[in-house]
Amino acid sequence: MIRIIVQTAPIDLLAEITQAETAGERGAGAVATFTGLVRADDGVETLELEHYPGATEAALTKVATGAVERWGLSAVTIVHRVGPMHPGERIVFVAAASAHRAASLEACAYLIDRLKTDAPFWKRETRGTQASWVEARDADKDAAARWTS
Amino acid sequence: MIRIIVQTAPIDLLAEITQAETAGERGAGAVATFTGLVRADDGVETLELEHYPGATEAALTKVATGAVERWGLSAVTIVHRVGPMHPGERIVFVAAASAHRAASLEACAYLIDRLKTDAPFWKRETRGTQASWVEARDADKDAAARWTS
Amino acid sequence: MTVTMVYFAWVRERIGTGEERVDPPASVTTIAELVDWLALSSPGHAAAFADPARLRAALDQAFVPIDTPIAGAREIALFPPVTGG
Amino acid sequence: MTVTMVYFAWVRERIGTGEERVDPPASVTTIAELVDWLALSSPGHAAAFADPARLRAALDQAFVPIDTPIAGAREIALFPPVTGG
Repeated sequence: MIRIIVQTAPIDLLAEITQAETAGERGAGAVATFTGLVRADDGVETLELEHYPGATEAALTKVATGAVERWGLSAVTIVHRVGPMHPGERIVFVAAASAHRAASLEACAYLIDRLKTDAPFWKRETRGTQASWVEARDADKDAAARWTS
Repeated sequence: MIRIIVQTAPIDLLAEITQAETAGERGAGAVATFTGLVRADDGVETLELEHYPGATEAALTKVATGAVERWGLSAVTIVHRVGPMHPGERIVFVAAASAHRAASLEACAYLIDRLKTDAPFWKRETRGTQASWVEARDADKDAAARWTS
Repeated sequence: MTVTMVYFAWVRERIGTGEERVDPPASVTTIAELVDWLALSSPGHAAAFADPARLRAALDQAFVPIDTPIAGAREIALFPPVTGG
Repeated sequence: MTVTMVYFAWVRERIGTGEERVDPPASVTTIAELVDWLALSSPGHAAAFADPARLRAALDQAFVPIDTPIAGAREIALFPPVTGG
Protein backbone atom coordinates (compact mmCIF):
# COMPACT_ATOMS: atom_id res chain seq x y z
CA MET A 1 0.00 0.00 0.00
CA ILE A 2 1.38 3.34 -1.07
CA ARG A 3 0.52 6.45 0.93
CA ILE A 4 1.73 9.83 -0.38
CA ILE A 5 0.81 13.03 1.44
CA VAL A 6 1.92 16.64 1.03
CA GLN A 7 0.48 18.72 3.84
CA THR A 8 0.86 21.98 5.75
CA ALA A 9 -0.23 20.35 9.04
CA PRO A 10 2.33 18.84 11.43
CA ILE A 11 3.18 15.18 10.75
CA ASP A 12 1.35 12.71 13.00
CA LEU A 13 4.11 10.14 13.51
CA LEU A 14 2.18 7.61 15.54
CA ALA A 15 -0.73 7.46 13.10
CA GLU A 16 1.64 7.11 10.14
CA ILE A 17 3.78 4.36 11.68
CA THR A 18 0.78 2.41 12.92
CA GLN A 19 -0.72 2.63 9.46
CA ALA A 20 2.52 1.32 7.89
CA GLU A 21 2.73 -1.51 10.45
CA THR A 22 -0.78 -2.76 9.81
CA ALA A 23 -1.20 -2.13 6.05
CA GLY A 24 -1.46 -5.12 3.76
CA GLU A 25 -3.20 -8.42 4.27
CA ARG A 26 -1.01 -9.69 7.10
CA GLY A 27 0.74 -6.56 8.36
CA ALA A 28 4.52 -6.18 8.52
CA GLY A 29 7.33 -7.94 10.38
CA ALA A 30 9.68 -4.99 9.95
CA VAL A 31 9.15 -1.25 9.60
CA ALA A 32 11.99 1.20 8.96
CA THR A 33 11.34 4.93 9.14
CA PHE A 34 13.22 8.15 8.53
CA THR A 35 12.22 11.54 9.89
CA GLY A 36 13.87 14.78 8.81
CA LEU A 37 13.58 17.73 11.20
CA VAL A 38 14.33 21.43 11.03
CA ARG A 39 17.73 21.75 12.70
CA ALA A 40 18.29 24.36 15.37
CA ASP A 41 22.07 24.34 15.17
CA ASP A 42 22.73 26.85 12.40
CA GLY A 43 20.66 29.84 13.46
CA VAL A 44 17.66 29.14 11.24
CA GLU A 45 14.47 30.60 12.72
CA THR A 46 11.99 29.68 10.02
CA LEU A 47 12.21 27.14 7.23
CA GLU A 48 9.70 27.47 4.42
CA LEU A 49 9.00 24.65 2.00
CA GLU A 50 7.64 25.39 -1.47
CA HIS A 51 6.50 22.65 -3.84
CA TYR A 52 5.04 22.03 -7.28
CA PRO A 53 1.48 20.82 -6.67
CA GLY A 54 0.62 17.79 -8.75
CA ALA A 55 4.17 17.20 -9.96
CA THR A 56 5.30 16.62 -6.37
CA GLU A 57 2.75 13.90 -5.71
CA ALA A 58 3.55 12.29 -9.09
CA ALA A 59 7.29 12.27 -8.33
CA LEU A 60 6.78 10.83 -4.83
CA THR A 61 4.43 8.15 -6.18
CA LYS A 62 7.08 7.16 -8.72
CA VAL A 63 9.75 6.87 -5.99
CA ALA A 64 7.39 4.84 -3.78
CA THR A 65 6.34 2.54 -6.61
CA GLY A 66 9.99 1.91 -7.48
CA ALA A 67 10.66 0.87 -3.88
CA VAL A 68 7.66 -1.47 -3.73
CA GLU A 69 8.73 -3.15 -6.98
CA ARG A 70 12.36 -3.47 -5.93
CA TRP A 71 11.83 -4.74 -2.37
CA GLY A 72 8.32 -6.23 -2.37
CA LEU A 73 7.13 -4.04 0.49
CA SER A 74 3.78 -4.33 2.26
CA ALA A 75 3.61 -0.54 2.73
CA VAL A 76 5.38 2.66 1.76
CA THR A 77 4.51 5.99 3.32
CA ILE A 78 5.86 9.40 2.36
CA VAL A 79 4.57 12.46 4.19
CA HIS A 80 6.19 15.80 3.34
CA ARG A 81 5.25 19.02 5.01
CA VAL A 82 5.11 22.33 3.10
CA GLY A 83 4.78 25.94 4.21
CA PRO A 84 6.56 27.60 7.14
CA MET A 85 8.00 25.55 9.99
CA HIS A 86 10.36 25.99 12.93
CA PRO A 87 13.39 24.27 14.49
CA GLY A 88 12.53 20.85 15.91
CA GLU A 89 9.51 20.38 13.65
CA ARG A 90 9.28 17.39 11.28
CA ILE A 91 9.76 18.22 7.59
CA VAL A 92 9.49 14.75 6.12
CA PHE A 93 8.61 11.23 7.20
CA VAL A 94 9.15 8.07 5.19
CA ALA A 95 8.38 4.49 6.16
CA ALA A 96 8.98 1.14 4.46
CA ALA A 97 7.27 -1.99 5.78
CA SER A 98 8.16 -5.56 4.83
CA ALA A 99 8.27 -9.12 6.14
CA HIS A 100 12.01 -8.99 6.95
CA ARG A 101 14.31 -6.23 8.11
CA ALA A 102 16.84 -5.92 5.26
CA ALA A 103 14.17 -4.93 2.73
CA SER A 104 12.62 -2.30 4.99
CA LEU A 105 15.98 -0.75 5.94
CA GLU A 106 17.27 -0.56 2.38
CA ALA A 107 13.98 0.72 1.01
CA CYS A 108 13.78 3.41 3.70
CA ALA A 109 17.23 4.75 2.74
CA TYR A 110 16.25 4.57 -0.95
CA LEU A 111 13.04 6.53 -0.38
CA ILE A 112 14.70 9.46 1.34
CA ASP A 113 17.72 9.50 -1.00
CA ARG A 114 15.51 9.60 -4.10
CA LEU A 115 13.06 12.05 -2.59
CA LYS A 116 15.94 14.51 -2.07
CA THR A 117 16.75 14.63 -5.79
CA ASP A 118 13.53 13.61 -7.54
CA ALA A 119 10.73 15.55 -5.84
CA PRO A 120 10.09 19.26 -6.56
CA PHE A 121 10.50 20.88 -3.14
CA TRP A 122 12.51 24.00 -2.36
CA LYS A 123 13.64 25.21 1.05
CA ARG A 124 13.99 28.84 2.10
CA GLU A 125 15.67 29.61 5.41
CA THR A 126 15.14 32.75 7.44
CA ARG A 127 17.72 33.98 9.95
CA GLY A 128 16.70 37.30 11.49
CA THR A 129 15.76 39.51 8.52
CA GLN A 130 17.81 37.44 6.03
CA ALA A 131 16.01 34.91 3.85
CA SER A 132 17.93 32.58 1.54
CA TRP A 133 17.13 29.63 -0.69
CA VAL A 134 18.96 26.46 0.28
CA GLU A 135 21.45 25.30 -2.36
CA ALA A 136 21.22 21.72 -3.65
CA ARG A 137 24.05 19.48 -2.44
CA ASP A 138 26.20 17.28 -4.68
CA ALA A 139 26.16 14.71 -1.84
CA ASP A 140 22.42 14.27 -2.38
CA LYS A 141 22.95 13.56 -6.06
CA ASP A 142 25.63 11.01 -5.20
CA ALA A 143 23.40 9.37 -2.58
CA ALA A 144 20.55 9.03 -5.09
CA ALA A 145 22.87 7.74 -7.82
CA ARG A 146 24.03 4.75 -5.75
CA TRP A 147 20.58 3.16 -6.12
CA THR A 148 20.64 3.07 -9.94
CA SER A 149 23.13 0.19 -10.15
CA MET B 1 22.27 10.11 24.85
CA ILE B 2 21.93 6.35 25.11
CA ARG B 3 18.63 4.84 26.20
CA ILE B 4 18.45 1.05 26.73
CA ILE B 5 15.25 -0.56 27.97
CA VAL B 6 14.18 -4.19 28.35
CA GLN B 7 10.52 -4.31 29.31
CA THR B 8 7.45 -6.54 29.40
CA ALA B 9 5.12 -3.61 28.64
CA PRO B 10 4.16 -2.71 25.06
CA ILE B 11 6.56 -0.29 23.33
CA ASP B 12 5.41 3.34 23.32
CA LEU B 13 6.60 4.39 19.86
CA LEU B 14 5.63 8.04 19.98
CA ALA B 15 7.31 8.64 23.34
CA GLU B 16 10.48 6.89 22.19
CA ILE B 17 10.77 8.70 18.86
CA THR B 18 10.01 12.09 20.40
CA GLN B 19 12.67 11.41 23.00
CA ALA B 20 15.22 10.51 20.29
CA GLU B 21 14.31 13.62 18.24
CA THR B 22 14.81 16.02 21.13
CA ALA B 23 17.72 14.42 23.04
CA GLY B 24 21.04 16.25 23.07
CA GLU B 25 21.74 19.94 23.33
CA ARG B 26 20.24 20.93 19.96
CA GLY B 27 18.08 17.96 19.06
CA ALA B 28 18.43 16.02 15.81
CA GLY B 29 18.09 16.84 12.11
CA ALA B 30 17.56 13.19 11.19
CA VAL B 31 16.08 10.21 13.03
CA ALA B 32 16.05 6.69 11.60
CA THR B 33 14.09 3.96 13.35
CA PHE B 34 13.50 0.26 13.00
CA THR B 35 10.59 -1.65 14.53
CA GLY B 36 10.37 -5.44 14.56
CA LEU B 37 6.90 -6.96 14.96
CA VAL B 38 5.50 -10.41 15.58
CA ARG B 39 4.50 -11.64 12.14
CA ALA B 40 1.10 -13.17 11.59
CA ASP B 41 1.97 -14.90 8.34
CA ASP B 42 3.37 -18.19 9.58
CA GLY B 43 0.72 -19.40 12.01
CA VAL B 44 2.44 -18.21 15.19
CA GLU B 45 -0.10 -17.48 17.94
CA THR B 46 2.24 -16.51 20.75
CA LEU B 47 5.87 -15.43 20.69
CA GLU B 48 7.72 -15.51 23.99
CA LEU B 49 10.99 -13.67 24.50
CA GLU B 50 13.45 -14.84 27.15
CA HIS B 51 16.55 -12.84 28.06
CA TYR B 52 19.58 -12.83 30.33
CA PRO B 53 18.95 -10.01 32.82
CA GLY B 54 22.00 -7.82 33.33
CA ALA B 55 23.95 -9.34 30.44
CA THR B 56 21.27 -8.17 27.98
CA GLU B 57 21.47 -4.55 29.08
CA ALA B 58 25.29 -4.71 29.03
CA ALA B 59 25.31 -6.13 25.49
CA LEU B 60 22.81 -3.53 24.22
CA THR B 61 24.77 -0.71 25.85
CA LYS B 62 27.92 -1.93 24.11
CA VAL B 63 26.14 -1.99 20.72
CA ALA B 64 24.71 1.51 21.32
CA THR B 65 28.04 2.93 22.47
CA GLY B 66 29.73 1.50 19.39
CA ALA B 67 27.18 3.27 17.17
CA VAL B 68 27.57 6.62 18.95
CA GLU B 69 31.36 6.43 18.60
CA ARG B 70 31.24 5.41 14.94
CA TRP B 71 28.59 7.90 13.71
CA GLY B 72 28.64 10.70 16.32
CA LEU B 73 24.95 10.39 17.08
CA SER B 74 22.92 12.72 19.29
CA ALA B 75 20.76 9.83 20.53
CA VAL B 76 20.49 6.07 20.39
CA THR B 77 17.45 4.23 21.73
CA ILE B 78 17.00 0.47 22.02
CA VAL B 79 13.78 -0.86 23.53
CA HIS B 80 13.31 -4.63 23.53
CA ARG B 81 10.23 -6.33 24.81
CA VAL B 82 10.38 -9.64 26.74
CA GLY B 83 7.71 -12.11 27.84
CA PRO B 84 4.72 -13.30 25.82
CA MET B 85 3.41 -11.29 22.85
CA HIS B 86 1.07 -11.74 19.91
CA PRO B 87 1.02 -11.16 16.13
CA GLY B 88 1.20 -7.47 15.25
CA GLU B 89 2.83 -6.47 18.53
CA ARG B 90 6.20 -4.70 18.55
CA ILE B 91 9.14 -6.83 19.71
CA VAL B 92 11.94 -4.33 19.32
CA PHE B 93 12.43 -0.66 18.52
CA VAL B 94 15.72 1.04 17.70
CA ALA B 95 16.36 4.67 16.84
CA ALA B 96 19.46 6.61 15.80
CA ALA B 97 19.42 10.42 15.78
CA SER B 98 22.02 12.63 14.14
CA ALA B 99 22.50 15.96 12.39
CA HIS B 100 22.41 14.45 8.87
CA ARG B 101 20.56 11.50 7.36
CA ALA B 102 23.37 9.15 6.28
CA ALA B 103 24.65 8.70 9.84
CA SER B 104 21.21 7.97 11.27
CA LEU B 105 20.28 5.51 8.51
CA GLU B 106 23.54 3.56 8.70
CA ALA B 107 23.56 3.54 12.50
CA CYS B 108 19.96 2.30 12.63
CA ALA B 109 20.82 -0.69 10.40
CA TYR B 110 23.94 -1.33 12.49
CA LEU B 111 21.97 -1.31 15.75
CA ILE B 112 19.44 -3.91 14.66
CA ASP B 113 22.03 -6.10 12.87
CA ARG B 114 24.30 -6.21 15.92
CA LEU B 115 21.42 -6.63 18.35
CA LYS B 116 20.36 -9.77 16.47
CA THR B 117 23.72 -11.49 17.10
CA ASP B 118 25.14 -9.78 20.21
CA ALA B 119 22.26 -9.56 22.70
CA PRO B 120 21.10 -12.57 24.73
CA PHE B 121 17.44 -12.94 23.74
CA TRP B 122 15.71 -16.16 22.74
CA LYS B 123 12.38 -16.54 20.97
CA ARG B 124 9.90 -19.36 21.50
CA GLU B 125 6.96 -19.65 19.12
CA THR B 126 3.68 -21.34 19.93
CA ARG B 127 1.39 -22.70 17.19
CA GLY B 128 -1.62 -24.48 18.65
CA THR B 129 -0.19 -26.87 21.28
CA GLN B 130 3.27 -26.89 19.67
CA ALA B 131 6.01 -24.71 21.16
CA SER B 132 9.42 -24.44 19.50
CA TRP B 133 12.55 -22.36 20.00
CA VAL B 134 13.46 -20.24 17.00
CA GLU B 135 16.74 -21.28 15.36
CA ALA B 136 19.45 -18.68 14.82
CA ARG B 137 19.89 -17.68 11.17
CA ASP B 138 23.23 -17.57 9.35
CA ALA B 139 21.92 -14.50 7.53
CA ASP B 140 21.91 -12.62 10.84
CA LYS B 141 25.55 -13.51 11.45
CA ASP B 142 26.43 -12.32 7.94
CA ALA B 143 24.48 -9.09 8.42
CA ALA B 144 26.32 -8.35 11.67
CA ALA B 145 29.71 -9.25 10.17
CA ARG B 146 29.47 -6.60 7.42
CA TRP B 147 29.89 -3.86 10.04
CA THR B 148 33.28 -5.06 11.30
CA SER B 149 35.22 -3.85 8.26
CA MET C 1 1.68 27.98 -29.69
CA THR C 2 0.58 29.12 -26.25
CA VAL C 3 2.12 27.50 -23.19
CA THR C 4 1.68 28.00 -19.43
CA MET C 5 4.97 28.76 -17.67
CA VAL C 6 5.27 28.01 -13.95
CA TYR C 7 8.17 29.16 -11.77
CA PHE C 8 9.38 28.14 -8.33
CA ALA C 9 11.74 29.31 -5.58
CA TRP C 10 14.17 32.10 -6.62
CA VAL C 11 13.15 31.79 -10.28
CA ARG C 12 9.61 32.74 -9.23
CA GLU C 13 10.87 35.52 -6.94
CA ARG C 14 13.10 37.12 -9.58
CA ILE C 15 10.41 37.00 -12.26
CA GLY C 16 7.82 38.30 -9.81
CA THR C 17 5.12 35.78 -10.66
CA GLY C 18 4.58 32.05 -10.28
CA GLU C 19 2.69 31.59 -13.51
CA GLU C 20 2.22 33.22 -16.89
CA ARG C 21 0.99 32.28 -20.34
CA VAL C 22 3.41 32.91 -23.19
CA ASP C 23 3.31 32.60 -26.95
CA PRO C 24 6.82 31.90 -28.28
CA PRO C 25 7.63 32.23 -32.01
CA ALA C 26 7.99 29.10 -34.14
CA SER C 27 11.78 29.49 -34.10
CA VAL C 28 11.75 28.52 -30.41
CA THR C 29 11.75 24.69 -30.39
CA THR C 30 13.38 23.59 -27.08
CA ILE C 31 13.07 24.59 -23.44
CA ALA C 32 16.62 26.03 -23.59
CA GLU C 33 15.59 28.27 -26.51
CA LEU C 34 12.41 29.20 -24.66
CA VAL C 35 14.52 30.30 -21.66
CA ASP C 36 16.72 32.50 -23.92
CA TRP C 37 13.62 34.03 -25.51
CA LEU C 38 11.90 34.61 -22.12
CA ALA C 39 15.07 36.26 -20.74
CA LEU C 40 14.37 39.17 -23.13
CA SER C 41 10.90 39.87 -21.74
CA SER C 42 11.85 41.75 -18.53
CA PRO C 43 14.81 42.51 -16.23
CA GLY C 44 13.29 39.99 -13.79
CA HIS C 45 13.28 37.25 -16.41
CA ALA C 46 16.84 38.18 -17.37
CA ALA C 47 17.95 37.88 -13.73
CA ALA C 48 16.13 34.57 -13.23
CA PHE C 49 17.69 33.04 -16.35
CA ALA C 50 21.16 34.62 -16.13
CA ASP C 51 22.80 31.29 -15.31
CA PRO C 52 21.06 28.52 -17.29
CA ALA C 53 23.28 25.87 -15.61
CA ARG C 54 21.37 26.51 -12.39
CA LEU C 55 17.97 25.89 -13.99
CA ARG C 56 15.96 22.69 -14.04
CA ALA C 57 12.79 22.05 -16.03
CA ALA C 58 9.61 20.03 -16.09
CA LEU C 59 7.33 19.49 -19.08
CA ASP C 60 3.69 18.74 -18.25
CA GLN C 61 4.78 18.03 -14.66
CA ALA C 62 7.57 15.54 -15.48
CA PHE C 63 11.27 16.41 -15.00
CA VAL C 64 13.06 16.73 -18.36
CA PRO C 65 16.47 17.89 -19.66
CA ILE C 66 16.66 21.57 -20.61
CA ASP C 67 17.17 20.72 -24.32
CA THR C 68 13.82 18.90 -24.54
CA PRO C 69 11.57 19.97 -27.47
CA ILE C 70 8.51 21.96 -26.44
CA ALA C 71 6.19 20.83 -29.23
CA GLY C 72 2.78 19.96 -27.77
CA ALA C 73 3.61 21.10 -24.23
CA ARG C 74 0.77 22.53 -22.16
CA GLU C 75 2.81 23.44 -19.04
CA ILE C 76 6.52 24.09 -18.69
CA ALA C 77 8.11 24.64 -15.25
CA LEU C 78 11.45 26.31 -14.56
CA PHE C 79 13.09 26.15 -11.13
CA PRO C 80 16.40 25.70 -9.27
CA PRO C 81 17.74 22.23 -8.32
CA VAL C 82 15.36 20.74 -5.74
CA THR C 83 16.13 20.78 -2.01
CA GLY C 84 13.38 18.85 -0.24
CA GLY C 85 13.52 16.16 2.40
CA MET D 1 35.94 -23.70 43.14
CA THR D 2 32.19 -23.01 43.26
CA VAL D 3 30.52 -21.34 40.30
CA THR D 4 26.93 -20.32 39.54
CA MET D 5 25.63 -21.84 36.31
CA VAL D 6 22.77 -20.11 34.48
CA TYR D 7 20.86 -21.65 31.57
CA PHE D 8 18.52 -20.18 28.96
CA ALA D 9 16.01 -21.32 26.32
CA TRP D 10 16.09 -25.04 25.48
CA VAL D 11 19.27 -25.54 27.55
CA ARG D 12 17.29 -24.41 30.60
CA GLU D 13 14.26 -26.50 29.63
CA ARG D 14 16.24 -29.72 29.14
CA ILE D 15 18.16 -29.31 32.39
CA GLY D 16 14.96 -28.39 34.24
CA THR D 17 16.38 -25.38 36.08
CA GLY D 18 17.59 -21.91 35.14
CA GLU D 19 20.32 -21.75 37.76
CA GLU D 20 22.45 -24.03 39.91
CA ARG D 21 25.67 -23.84 41.90
CA VAL D 22 28.31 -26.41 40.96
CA ASP D 23 31.74 -27.34 42.27
CA PRO D 24 33.84 -28.77 39.42
CA PRO D 25 37.10 -30.67 40.16
CA ALA D 26 40.45 -28.96 39.53
CA SER D 27 40.90 -30.96 36.33
CA VAL D 28 38.09 -28.92 34.74
CA THR D 29 39.82 -25.75 33.47
CA THR D 30 37.71 -24.48 30.51
CA ILE D 31 34.01 -23.96 29.81
CA ALA D 32 34.12 -26.79 27.26
CA GLU D 33 35.48 -29.14 29.93
CA LEU D 34 32.86 -27.89 32.37
CA VAL D 35 30.15 -28.73 29.85
CA ASP D 36 31.52 -32.29 29.45
CA TRP D 37 31.65 -32.69 33.22
CA LEU D 38 28.13 -31.27 33.74
CA ALA D 39 26.75 -33.61 31.04
CA LEU D 40 27.39 -36.49 33.46
CA SER D 41 25.25 -35.05 36.25
CA SER D 42 21.78 -35.95 34.93
CA PRO D 43 19.94 -37.16 31.80
CA GLY D 44 18.65 -33.57 31.41
CA HIS D 45 22.18 -32.18 31.43
CA ALA D 46 23.24 -34.88 28.96
CA ALA D 47 20.38 -33.91 26.62
CA ALA D 48 21.12 -30.19 26.92
CA PHE D 49 24.82 -30.67 26.14
CA ALA D 50 24.54 -33.48 23.56
CA ASP D 51 25.62 -31.18 20.71
CA PRO D 52 28.31 -28.75 22.00
CA ALA D 53 28.40 -26.99 18.58
CA ARG D 54 24.95 -25.59 19.33
CA LEU D 55 26.03 -24.09 22.68
CA ARG D 56 27.13 -20.54 23.37
CA ALA D 57 28.63 -19.26 26.63
CA ALA D 58 29.01 -16.17 28.77
CA LEU D 59 31.46 -15.70 31.63
CA ASP D 60 30.43 -13.18 34.25
CA GLN D 61 27.80 -11.87 31.80
CA ALA D 62 30.14 -11.33 28.82
CA PHE D 63 29.97 -13.58 25.70
CA VAL D 64 33.10 -15.76 25.44
CA PRO D 65 34.31 -18.69 23.29
CA ILE D 66 33.54 -22.14 24.67
CA ASP D 67 37.25 -22.90 25.25
CA THR D 68 37.66 -19.96 27.65
CA PRO D 69 39.38 -20.81 31.01
CA ILE D 70 37.01 -20.72 33.99
CA ALA D 71 39.56 -19.69 36.62
CA GLY D 72 38.06 -16.93 38.78
CA ALA D 73 34.58 -17.07 37.20
CA ARG D 74 31.62 -16.33 39.45
CA GLU D 75 28.84 -16.93 36.89
CA ILE D 76 28.89 -19.00 33.72
CA ALA D 77 25.93 -19.04 31.33
CA LEU D 78 25.16 -21.69 28.70
CA PHE D 79 22.54 -21.15 26.02
CA PRO D 80 21.69 -21.64 22.32
CA PRO D 81 22.66 -19.06 19.68
CA VAL D 82 20.66 -15.90 20.35
CA THR D 83 17.50 -15.03 18.38
CA GLY D 84 16.36 -11.60 19.55
CA GLY D 85 15.31 -8.56 17.61
